[in-house]
Amino acid sequence: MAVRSTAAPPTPWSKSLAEPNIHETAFVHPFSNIIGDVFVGANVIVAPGTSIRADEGTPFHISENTNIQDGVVIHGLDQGRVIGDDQNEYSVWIGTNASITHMALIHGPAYVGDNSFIGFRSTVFNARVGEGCIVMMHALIQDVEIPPGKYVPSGAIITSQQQADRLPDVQARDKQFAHHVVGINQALRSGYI
Amino acid sequence: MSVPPLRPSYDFDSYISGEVIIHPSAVLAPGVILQAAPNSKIIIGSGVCVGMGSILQVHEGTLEVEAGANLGAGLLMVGKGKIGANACIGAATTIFNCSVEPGQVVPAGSVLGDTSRRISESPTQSE
Amino acid sequence: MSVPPLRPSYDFDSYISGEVIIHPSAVLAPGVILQAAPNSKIIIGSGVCVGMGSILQVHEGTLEVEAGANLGAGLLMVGKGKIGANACIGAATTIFNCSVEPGQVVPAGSVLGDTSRRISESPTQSE
Repeated sequence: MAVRSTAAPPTPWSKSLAEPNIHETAFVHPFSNIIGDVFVGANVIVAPGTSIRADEGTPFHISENTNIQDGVVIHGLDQGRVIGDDQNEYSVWIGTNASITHMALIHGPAYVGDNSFIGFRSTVFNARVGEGCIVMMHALIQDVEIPPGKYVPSGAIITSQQQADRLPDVQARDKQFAHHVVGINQALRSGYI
Repeated sequence: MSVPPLRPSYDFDSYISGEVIIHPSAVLAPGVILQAAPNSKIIIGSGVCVGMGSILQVHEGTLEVEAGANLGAGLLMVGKGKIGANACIGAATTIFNCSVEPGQVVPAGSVLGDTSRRISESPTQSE
Repeated sequence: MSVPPLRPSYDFDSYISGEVIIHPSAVLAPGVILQAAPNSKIIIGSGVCVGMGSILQVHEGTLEVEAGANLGAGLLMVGKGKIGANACIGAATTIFNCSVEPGQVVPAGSVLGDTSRRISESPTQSE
């Protein structure tokens, strides 16, 4: 049943891959797949069915207390990097206390700031999502930089910087909804920890 | 509306946790995840087909898929609710805390049960 | 349109004859019948889910079910054609000599490809 592996198959662009660096307090469900140069911080939860593959774009950094829910895919293009909060270059940087919910796709180069929420099945690709943003379901964020604290409604397709700059601010009820979604996962979390 | 491409998950087994009751005539495609938290359950009826890489998860109450329902690849169903008999759910659909009527047809890539805030004048489409 | 109730056939094995190529990740429910006549073949792609008691039969050419497609319980597909990737076919559907687009959702109990004569003013309902 367990399909977690620690080394990727050799590819033309990466003859040898670094091992993931997973903090001892992180929980990585055995039914998930993490390969390559991936840092997983303290108290991070990686749920079943996730695929975190630093085999093209690399490295990835997942900061503490962040929650990677079921079916999430994190991958990166060979080309392109973002600057992480430690000023180093990453293919994918995810900040602290972020929630990457079910079936979201974070495709590097990508930056997701602290306390952000990425809703069900949304995509972040070649983009920066600022601190405290809430992205709802089935949205696409591509080729833009979303300022901190912005709200992206379900189904939105944000692919130009003008669109990104016009997004509304997060409201209290948006946070409530996001907390509700994350809370569901807490209930399940008790099942696997 | 945009959905990430479905990931061929044929290298994954299925993963089942909690109280999950699956009729012997139902089939699960590869990479399916069924999770019922304590004090909740998932019931999969006869003849049901659960498509590749689908995730069904319930944290309180019952999530039931009735006989003959067909769940397309990459379905995400979170929360209690019932998929009625012979309903047909298109691929890459998200169902959040709600139900689908018997025989209902749901187009691929749909979102059901999303009560999050809409933006009345969508700034995303004005240009 | 009326369809007979599905017969739970979970005590039946599947029956396969002729040139039938099934991807190792595809799953067949109990009671499925796949039959390819000489010089014809059936191809079942990766992650495909074939529901209980479905019958797929081809007598010339190729009947192909692409990756991630879901065939509901009691499907009858006769003749060549292609079910596109991630399509979702409702239970008790009949498909005769035709194809379904990728991602398409077909309601339960549908008939596709029926070219038989229609009666314009239905005489059975005029009295």
